[in-house]
Amino acid sequence: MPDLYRIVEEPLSADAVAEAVAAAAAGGIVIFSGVVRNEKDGRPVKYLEYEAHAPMAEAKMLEIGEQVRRRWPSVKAVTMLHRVGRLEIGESSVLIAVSAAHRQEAFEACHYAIDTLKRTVPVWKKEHFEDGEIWVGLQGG
Amino acid sequence: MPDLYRIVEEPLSADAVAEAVAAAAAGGIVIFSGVVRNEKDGRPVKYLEYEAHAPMAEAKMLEIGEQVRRRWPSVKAVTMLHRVGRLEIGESSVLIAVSAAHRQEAFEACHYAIDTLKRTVPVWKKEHFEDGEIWVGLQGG
Amino acid sequence: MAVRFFARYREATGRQRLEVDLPEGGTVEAAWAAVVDRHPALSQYRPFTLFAIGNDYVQPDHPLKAGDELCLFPPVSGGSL
Amino acid sequence: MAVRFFARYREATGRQRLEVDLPEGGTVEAAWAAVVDRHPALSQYRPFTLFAIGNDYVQPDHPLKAGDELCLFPPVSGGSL
Repeated sequence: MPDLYRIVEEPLSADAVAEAVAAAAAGGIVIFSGVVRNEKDGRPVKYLEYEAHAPMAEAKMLEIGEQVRRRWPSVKAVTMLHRVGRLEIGESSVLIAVSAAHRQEAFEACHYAIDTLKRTVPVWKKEHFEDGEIWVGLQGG
Repeated sequence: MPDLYRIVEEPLSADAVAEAVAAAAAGGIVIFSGVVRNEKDGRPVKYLEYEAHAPMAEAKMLEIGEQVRRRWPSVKAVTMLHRVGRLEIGESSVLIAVSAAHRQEAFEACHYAIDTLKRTVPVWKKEHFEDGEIWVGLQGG
Repeated sequence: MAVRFFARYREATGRQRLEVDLPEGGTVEAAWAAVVDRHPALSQYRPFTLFAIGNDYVQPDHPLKAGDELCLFPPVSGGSL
Repeated sequence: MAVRFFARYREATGRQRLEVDLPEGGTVEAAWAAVVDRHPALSQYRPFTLFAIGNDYVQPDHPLKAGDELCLFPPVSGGSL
């Protein structure tokens, strides 16, 4: 089961990432999904646009996966997908799935992966409101 | 978006539970999936059978959901599903999804929910090997 | 009153339910003794058994009422059946 | 050498790329100065800007080579454009 790190334009599927990491020896899978919120600081959001430096983003996600495997040896597989383009309220912008023999490690590894992704992976979002837009990126997610 | 706590016989879908908890104001969803492993202490597993005291199991899962909401106020929705009957290697036996405004709380709440489910929800599994079976249940998962 | 068996206990006794006669105010512990009278193979599991009535776990000294269904939950793990 | 703009910078400059002339061994900082010469609106963002070449972040004193493409990553947040 090869690990997978991709910037994609299509809608993300939790079932697909769960299947991707369901190594036969894994006991537990933890999935994080980042979802487009309907408001930002009380202002209603209409939709979002995501932009990435795709090759570097994929390389940075691979680095995170390698860090995860060094730090949590019971991890069996890691998948990280980030979507770009226009996303509507309630759609998933990022999916991270980690399978491990022990669920404690799966939780810790998945949490570490999303925290690190937010700090280091070059992806930006533009929040569209009724009366304007704001760019947010990297640490701002 | 009502919370959902069910014992079911059908295959579990991570997409379905993600959708169930994707309250429009949620920023992050954490999902735990327990997967049937292909071995137990080095012995190859053929398949598993799960049995539950279904009404009590659903009541206990609801209790866990109520504890989660009291302890992590940013939690928006909780879904807990446990499958019973015969499950093959790699299939999901339990799915817990928690959506929250802050991902830290979603991780903590989901982790707490699966740990507590393993201790208190009356579900047992029978592991079928080539040369015998073992019942495991409650704290043994 | 009724006793209900799950998982390993269902298989060990070959049944899902058993009716036992208890005096009014008899405890869970007394019901267990009546069950073991009929199915001595269960006696080894006593230290590991959990008891429930309705949707709640109960202690061995819990008094039973008419109409209660006492659920016996088997221990966590163990050898092959 | 080439400079590439992302997100807010792409919109603020109206372009994805810019060619700048730098002496051999010029630094990221020198490239930034050349960019701001052409697009003064970017100057306010300097303290928040991240720089990358290839798939790696680089520091302002990093020397550029012929053929490098310097990526300018905008700051985290801010007012409406």
